[in-house]
Amino acid sequence: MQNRMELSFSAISSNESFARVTVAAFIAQVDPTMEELTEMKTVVSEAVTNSIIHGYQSQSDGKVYISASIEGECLELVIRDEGIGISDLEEARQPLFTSKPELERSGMGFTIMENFCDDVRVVSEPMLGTTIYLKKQLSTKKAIYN
Amino acid sequence: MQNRMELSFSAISSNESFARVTVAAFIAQVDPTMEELTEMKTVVSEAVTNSIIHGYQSQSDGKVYISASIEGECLELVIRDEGIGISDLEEARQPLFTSKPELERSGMGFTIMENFCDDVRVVSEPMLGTTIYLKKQLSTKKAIYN
Amino acid sequence: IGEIQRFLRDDGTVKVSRSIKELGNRIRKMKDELTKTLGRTPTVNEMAKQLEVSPEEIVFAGEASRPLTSIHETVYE
Ligand SMILES: Nc1ncnc2c1ncn2[C@@H]1O[C@H](COP(=O)(O)OP(=O)(O)O)[C@@H](O)[C@H]1O
Ligand SMILES: Nc1ncnc2c1ncn2[C@@H]1O[C@H](COP(=O)(O)OP(=O)(O)O)[C@@H](O)[C@H]1O
Ligand SMILES: [Mg+2]
Ligand SMILES: [Mg+2]
Repeated sequence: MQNRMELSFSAISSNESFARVTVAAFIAQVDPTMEELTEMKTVVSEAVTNSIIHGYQSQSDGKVYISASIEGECLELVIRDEGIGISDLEEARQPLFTSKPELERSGMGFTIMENFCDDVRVVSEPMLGTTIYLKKQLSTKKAIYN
Repeated sequence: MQNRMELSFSAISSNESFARVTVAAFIAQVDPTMEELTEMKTVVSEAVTNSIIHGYQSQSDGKVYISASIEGECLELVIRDEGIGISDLEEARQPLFTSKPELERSGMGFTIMENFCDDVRVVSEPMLGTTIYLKKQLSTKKAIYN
Repeated sequence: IGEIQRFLRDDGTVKVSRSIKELGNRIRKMKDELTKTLGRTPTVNEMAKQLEVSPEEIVFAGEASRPLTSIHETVYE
């Protein structure tokens, strides 16, 4: 059976931790390891931070949208904004690339997502927004003990 | 400034605790007391459980909708389902009234909500669903130290 | 300040931030302990059982113990 949730919230940075906890609480239902939980929280942080500071340029009147579904041990996450979008996706996904060096961004957001997920797809349209599709196979109890 | 979130999820009982944490994580941003947080978690539990077991009769293919907003110290929660609705609202809100005595329900859900919130409004339409509007004044940091 | 804190505790009005911090510390210690005894990272439920709290509290309190900036630092260094 599939379990689904959809969430949207104001694009302000204090909601980053809220988004992390929400996704983690949803995933916790299938009893992942603490490590997987931390990884998924990190991934959510990176994507949500990107939406807030890049997508909405910290303007705060936008919204960030997250949907999550779990079927068996397969987690799918979609994180979306209606911000400025990304014109050169290939460049954006390069490790260390950042368009905001002045904010001391590491340019590692996409690299972190790719590292912690099995599949990362990005769809973006300048002026319309950015959508990140993430997939992750979790090792729930069954998988660990068998 | 107002902070808002909207959440929807599958009407299955394992999502009750998910809904509780999500609302708690949202409220935690204004650093309320543990007591207030516990009260609000209880209120969310009661309303969500009602939607799942009464509204959707534990059929599990429906969705529960929660929206929350915080402005200053004022929390507004709306919890909604598209289930069977309530035909006699006055009777339903009576302490100890339950339509499911066979499930050992206490009949105290609405009473608990009224006790822990400053304002509880219920709008319900048979066959269309039930919406609960809740308001609560939180004592955030400022309020306690001043 | 100590007096105010004591007052808050006695009054049952402990702030969420403080309570999360305390549980967050216990979570970190327990995670290290269990990782040693199990030879792998514990699951959320295993942690909850050991600490006698609900899985949701593990998720919630686990939050405060890791500031976001540390992630960038770990990856970078
Ligand atoms: N949601 C988004 N909206 C607009 N631009 C984005 C978004 N996410 C990422 N970007 C662009 O991709 C670049 C790389 O992102 P990332 O790897 O997370 O590095 P950083 O956030 O440190 O700059 C960003 O600097 C930004 O230009
Ligand atoms: N969301 C809902 N949809 C349909 N009926 C509801 C809903 N919430 C409450 N009710 C009705 O109101 C009654 C009282 O609710 P409550 O005070 O929570 O007691 P209990 O859940 O223990 O029965 C329920 O027994 C049910 O008949
Ligand atoms: Mg980034
Ligand atoms: Mg009830």
